[in-house]
Amino acid sequence: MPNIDRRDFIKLVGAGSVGVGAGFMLRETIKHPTEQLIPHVIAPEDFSTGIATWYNTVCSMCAAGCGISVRTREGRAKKIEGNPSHPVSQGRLCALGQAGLQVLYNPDRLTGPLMQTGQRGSGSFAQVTWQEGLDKVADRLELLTAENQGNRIGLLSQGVRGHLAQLFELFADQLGSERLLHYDFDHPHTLYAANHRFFGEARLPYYDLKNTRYLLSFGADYLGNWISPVHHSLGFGHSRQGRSDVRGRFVQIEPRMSMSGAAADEWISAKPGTEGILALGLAHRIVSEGHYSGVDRDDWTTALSGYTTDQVAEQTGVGADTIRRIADTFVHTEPSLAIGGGSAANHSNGVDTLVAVNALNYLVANIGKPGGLVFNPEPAGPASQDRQASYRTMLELAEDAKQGNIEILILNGTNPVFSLPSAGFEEALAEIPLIVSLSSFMDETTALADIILPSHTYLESWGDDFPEPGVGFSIGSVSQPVVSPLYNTRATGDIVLQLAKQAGLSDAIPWSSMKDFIKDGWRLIYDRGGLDTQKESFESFWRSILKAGVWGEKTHRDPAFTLDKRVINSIAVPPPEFSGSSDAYPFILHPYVSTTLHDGHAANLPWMQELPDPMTSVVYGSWVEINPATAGQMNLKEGDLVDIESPHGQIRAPVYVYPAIMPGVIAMPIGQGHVTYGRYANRGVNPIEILSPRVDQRTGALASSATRVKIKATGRRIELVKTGGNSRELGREIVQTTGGKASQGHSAKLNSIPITVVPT
Amino acid sequence: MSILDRIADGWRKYRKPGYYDEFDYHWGMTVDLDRCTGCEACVTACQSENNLPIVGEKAFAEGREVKWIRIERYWEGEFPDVKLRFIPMLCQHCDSAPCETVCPVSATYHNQDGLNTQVYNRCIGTRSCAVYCPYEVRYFNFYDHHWDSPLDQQLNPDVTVREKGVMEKCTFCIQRIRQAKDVAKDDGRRRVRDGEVQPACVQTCPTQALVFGDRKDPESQVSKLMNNPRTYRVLDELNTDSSVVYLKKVEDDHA
Amino acid sequence: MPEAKELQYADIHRDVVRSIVETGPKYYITLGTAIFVTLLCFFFPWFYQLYYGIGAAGLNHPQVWGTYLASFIFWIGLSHSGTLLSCVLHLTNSSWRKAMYRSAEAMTLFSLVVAFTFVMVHLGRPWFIHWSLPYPNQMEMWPNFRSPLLFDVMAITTYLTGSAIFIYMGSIPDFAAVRDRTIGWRNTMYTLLSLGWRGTDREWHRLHWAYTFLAVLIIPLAVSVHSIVSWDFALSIVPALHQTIFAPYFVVGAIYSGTAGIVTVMFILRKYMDFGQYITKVHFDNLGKLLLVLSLIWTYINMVELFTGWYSGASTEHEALQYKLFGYYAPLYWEMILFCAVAPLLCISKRFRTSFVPMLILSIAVNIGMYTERFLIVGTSLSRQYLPDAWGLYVPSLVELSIILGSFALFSTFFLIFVKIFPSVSMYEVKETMSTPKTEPEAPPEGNPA
Amino acid sequence: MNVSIVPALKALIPAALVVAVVLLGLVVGFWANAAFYPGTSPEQPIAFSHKIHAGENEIPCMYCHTQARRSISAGVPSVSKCMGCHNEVATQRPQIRKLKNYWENKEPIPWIKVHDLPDFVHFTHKRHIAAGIECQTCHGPVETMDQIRLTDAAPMEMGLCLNCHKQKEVANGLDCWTCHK
Repeated sequence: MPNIDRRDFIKLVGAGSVGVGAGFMLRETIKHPTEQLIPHVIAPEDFSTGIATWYNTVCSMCAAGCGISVRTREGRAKKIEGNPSHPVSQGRLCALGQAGLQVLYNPDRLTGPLMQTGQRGSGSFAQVTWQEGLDKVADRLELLTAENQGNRIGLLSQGVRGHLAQLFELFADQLGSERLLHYDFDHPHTLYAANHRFFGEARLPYYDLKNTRYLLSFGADYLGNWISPVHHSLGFGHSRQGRSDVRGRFVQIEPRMSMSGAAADEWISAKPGTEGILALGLAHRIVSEGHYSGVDRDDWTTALSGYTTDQVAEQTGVGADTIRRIADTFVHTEPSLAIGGGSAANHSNGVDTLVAVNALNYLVANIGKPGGLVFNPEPAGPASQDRQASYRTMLELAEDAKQGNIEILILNGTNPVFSLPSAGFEEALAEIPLIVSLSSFMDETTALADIILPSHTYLESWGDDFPEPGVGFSIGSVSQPVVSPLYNTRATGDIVLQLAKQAGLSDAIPWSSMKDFIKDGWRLIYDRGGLDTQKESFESFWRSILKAGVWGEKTHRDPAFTLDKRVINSIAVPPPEFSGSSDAYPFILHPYVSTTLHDGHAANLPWMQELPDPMTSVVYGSWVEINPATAGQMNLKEGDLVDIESPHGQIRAPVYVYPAIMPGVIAMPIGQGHVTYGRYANRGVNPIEILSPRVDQRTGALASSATRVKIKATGRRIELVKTGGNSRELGREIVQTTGGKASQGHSAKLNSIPITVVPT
Repeated sequence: MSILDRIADGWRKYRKPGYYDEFDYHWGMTVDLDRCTGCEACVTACQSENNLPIVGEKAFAEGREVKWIRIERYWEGEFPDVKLRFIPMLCQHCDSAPCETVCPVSATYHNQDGLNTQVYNRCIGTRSCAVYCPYEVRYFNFYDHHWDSPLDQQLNPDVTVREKGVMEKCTFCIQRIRQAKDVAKDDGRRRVRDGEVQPACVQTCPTQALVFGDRKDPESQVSKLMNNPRTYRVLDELNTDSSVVYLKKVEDDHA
Repeated sequence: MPEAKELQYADIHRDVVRSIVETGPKYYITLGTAIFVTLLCFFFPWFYQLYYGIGAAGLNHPQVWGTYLASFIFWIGLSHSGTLLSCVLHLTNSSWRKAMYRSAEAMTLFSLVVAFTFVMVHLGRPWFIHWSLPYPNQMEMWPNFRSPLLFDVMAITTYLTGSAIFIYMGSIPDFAAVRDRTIGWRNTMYTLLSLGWRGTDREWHRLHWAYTFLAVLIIPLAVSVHSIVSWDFALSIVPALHQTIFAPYFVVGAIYSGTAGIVTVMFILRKYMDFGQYITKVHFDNLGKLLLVLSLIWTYINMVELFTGWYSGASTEHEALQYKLFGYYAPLYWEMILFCAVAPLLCISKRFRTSFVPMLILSIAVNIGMYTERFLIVGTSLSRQYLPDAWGLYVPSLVELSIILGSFALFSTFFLIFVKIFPSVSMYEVKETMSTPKTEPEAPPEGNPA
Repeated sequence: MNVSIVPALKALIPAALVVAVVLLGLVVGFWANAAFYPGTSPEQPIAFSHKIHAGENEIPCMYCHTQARRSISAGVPSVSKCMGCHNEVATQRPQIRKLKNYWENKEPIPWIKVHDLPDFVHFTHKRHIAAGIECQTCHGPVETMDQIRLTDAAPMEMGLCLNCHKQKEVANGLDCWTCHK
């Protein structure tokens, strides 16, 4: 040991301290962070820590009205699944329905009442209290009602059903306003009108896909977003492989292959707008071949005389052989079913097309039969489809506003600024002195409102629903809050009730909360009797509905139906009309409601933005689909930015070369192109902007597929964000099929390659 | 027995007939391609059940998305005679899985229930399992993912939120299997009943194309479907002996 | 024989000790730059990546392996030159080896260290790397002995240990020589390093025996190391990687790039450390021949790889080849062929082999080509696997490129420090090749062979 | 000429000494932190004593931790549960007044977690209680503790789980996915 002098000692002491310090800090850094354990002040009754609670309620993400079960843990919603006892969803649910959680937990939700402080559209809002906001609106309402000027109040809602719709009716009625409208971009007006024309009732029948053996779909993307996709999918699956003896066959007729087209056994592209003509061509074949033997056979022969197979083949571009084959299969396969909608119904001849489709069902006599078309009974609760505003009605509303006939406009969840083409709706809104929005989100229309009274999401509020179409019998379901409200928002119904109260309408609208209103409404259903309701009290009836989430009345309609001769005589499908000349605008624009984002209201849900489009696998963006041959001629490749110009505007989007679209047609998904709808939604372009204001002549519904466009390459390109790599199989037999090449020489048995197992 | 024999035996044991007899389950899934419509309800169900991240457009463009189940799409033919076929692709839980051999720390291995496990907290991020997997269903966490508040309130407490540098993949919803076993034990049953447990994707599939169950139970729906003449396995030539069995799409030429 | 006829034992000592003791500003500037570049281009991006996640690299799904692994193979390959070559030449008694083997072995050592850092950079959670080592723990978890990655860990640590002992053992007499010519802290250091070497016959005898023994041991080890590295790939079922040729392919590639690396390093030593008298045309000539042979073998194996891919008839293999040859990275592939298969044919000419600058250029080109080869192995095959829908494209990010650049700086840093500590030319072995001195050297004959 | 390494080693002694002292310091510092600031027995907002409740008064664990037998988490009693007794019992003690303050302000008590498992561990109280495992097996002798703390016998580490699973021959008890999620 050497002598340690003073300097060495100091060195050693220094070294020692450094070591101690470092050692101390080392353990400090690897220490487990302290967490807190926060107990309840009072233990809640409805949940236990660590145990999931399920609530049955109703999905509001589209108009199908699926029953859902929401899993909650510690008071937070975790997962949405289909309610197994609900006849529409039967325990299943689509992607959009499950993304409902992100409506609830959306970071861009409005957290409390707002008042516009700057110029409209400037986006400057100030927070106000509920009382301030409600007072301001209620005072105006009261004033107008007192002056008998109630009709100067406009109520514009998204499509709502059940007692909320009834509440709006009551409210409008008491205010003295006739301007109560529901507006949804994808509401099937033409289908209601066609059914009214053919069957005499403006209601949707139940399409029994489950039991059908042969389905002809004219443009209806029944698996994507037509009417009730989850229920249709259930039917599709069962029809395909759910029965031991038969397998349903599906034929899809549309200019651009949709999801349903891909699932179909046969995809046929008829010229856009001629689907109805094709339907009549099929009808002609059925009648002329003597497969139809009804009493009105001669009327049909006369009515269909102009639709011989060859004529129709020429008009539609579908081969005469195909027409014959399909017609024969359709009539010989029992039961068979024809449905129509989507793009086929969005032409100037929309109603006529769908009437022609109904005629096919009539001619094979599948009405009221399993696997055919079944009439629905009267809904048990309030219905509202007659309030649905067509495009023409909306134009009238806009015109009224411009005339200064509207003093107050109350908006509920609908977004016409985004989804109403060429209507000058923004200018019309500018003429309305007070705009009130009850939306939960800052959508494009809400951004123009003066006062925003944000609603609860559907997972926080009371409501009920009577699905339209029903499932062949009458059902209703109650929607209940599954979590306590996240923010300082109120249920739409409660806002309306409060407004009514403050506007002095409490005599006619005495309820204090939406829950009471709904409960009173259901008391009527209870009183109507039926089933075993007499045995139990209303309270237990109510509780059992809340528990099950659904109530049903197994009463079926009498399928008897006689067709008016005048309908047969007037049956005809005029050729479709398009905006823009075919010389200047060589392409027909086929805008379709996006499977993931719907008509755009789901664009603020990150799960839906990140869900690859089923057909193209594109995420987060807009694109325009072009036939490969056309793209080749125009020297366009995937990702090339093109300008799409119609007589009404111009947008820019990247090209996606789509193998299953007709030459001469280009397709674009609707849903993107938001500007104020939050961090996830503000991207892409909105093809609604360039649609022409052409309507279906009979209903005034927007003929959204009737716009011609031209495309111009910009010379710039972007990388399309998508998940798919190479979309061809290269003979690798990844998706194997029973038909064709792959089935030969390849055993369908498991373990076709023997595995040697060494015995030990 | 030499060490080499032992290693080889460890490699082979899952494939021996009767290996699973001494255990309670041998989970498997069938996918009926004739029912699948490519609607992707399963994709969202999985995302919501298993805390899959919202990666954002940039990460998506870079190819860093995480989808434990995805739909692959293959075009066949040219217009107008063109078809699009979908196939759901998820971890096949192979009984002789290539990924299991390569993990140096045994973060992925085969367990007694026939599941291909992925133990996140053991993973050191060599990513070799993803290279070895021919189905490319293993996803890597290239970042620490972030949920904009209050989206994080949706996260499933039964599933870990994976940190950066960790591989993840389909677990056949192990948390649900665990839960079902728990319920079975409460009821004094030895085994879970058929249909009592369904992964999120199977649960939600609107066309019921996906079926999940115990392959050991000859009465289970999945066992019955596996005897269907339409069955095949994707990339069967690689002898991965997967637990996910596909049923061929029925295609006939305009019959 | 070296060209300088008058070279004396004393000159050797003088030159070598000078290279250690006399340090000019040039050296410090170079070392400073190397350290600076290492910090800036290697450690800074790496720490950023640790913080941000592997997303800092250009990796994606399905391309989860990238340049980090390519660099890992590259550095492992480079390491092969040294110790392996040195051993082989030692056993075959090639006298021309003696001037260059010290620096070659140092290359081995440092390449392995750099390769190891790439493993760390590659890992998603490098802070848990100790889990790949077998040690008892309360989790009762052991590494997976079936994993080729674990074989790798074992092989590389063994090789690293072997190489380190080999280079150290061979340097002991030289440390002693330097010890006797230095004072102060260097003297202390070399005293310790030389382990009391006196130069007795017994010591020499044992050294030779142990040295040869190690040389014999290391050759199979070196071959196995790169075979095992190749198994990381060949044991996968990725098309274009799942090939039996991979082990020899990697070994040959490794020796090839290593040999080229030695040429580069020797040029630099010769030029900047004034070792012109020791590293001569003879060395370049011989290395040139070696390069030529290796390039031919390498070309052959490449052709075999293409052939088996084509002959398999499988769509997967064809597509993988197609992508490699004509896909996004096709220019790189053809560059590799040019640099590694065509350019080395120049070595047929003796004039070429004995010209220093052209050989330097060739050696650098070969290593660029070989890096490309590694990149193509990792960077293209994973993008074209079994399911076409999951195909992707991988483009390295700036972080990756910077780390690659930084790794060369890291290597240079190690090397620059090495040349100031180790006698970078083996003095006693060079002396063995010389004739007996005419005059008595001033220093004691500690390195005089019996 | 001296060729022995011994003098050279001697010259290194001071440096070696410094290194040794630094290393020793590291150990001491690490130990000091572990010994004096273990973090395994944090001061709680209310000095609740398990010794008094569970030990002296022999209140069963699951009287307060009611969830344990039916849920994955044992749960901490709500403030109202505490007040259920302490409306009557020992109302004047300073700690109980604190409790009363919380109750009157309708605030939860921010307890600090001591027995904590990482988020990637699935541990269910229910199953372990159903299997007849004593609470003390994992939580230590809490009935003797005035301030709750981790003990060496029950350190909340994986080894403890594994030993027990092995001893009791739990079915698939050593499978990673039994506990890791």
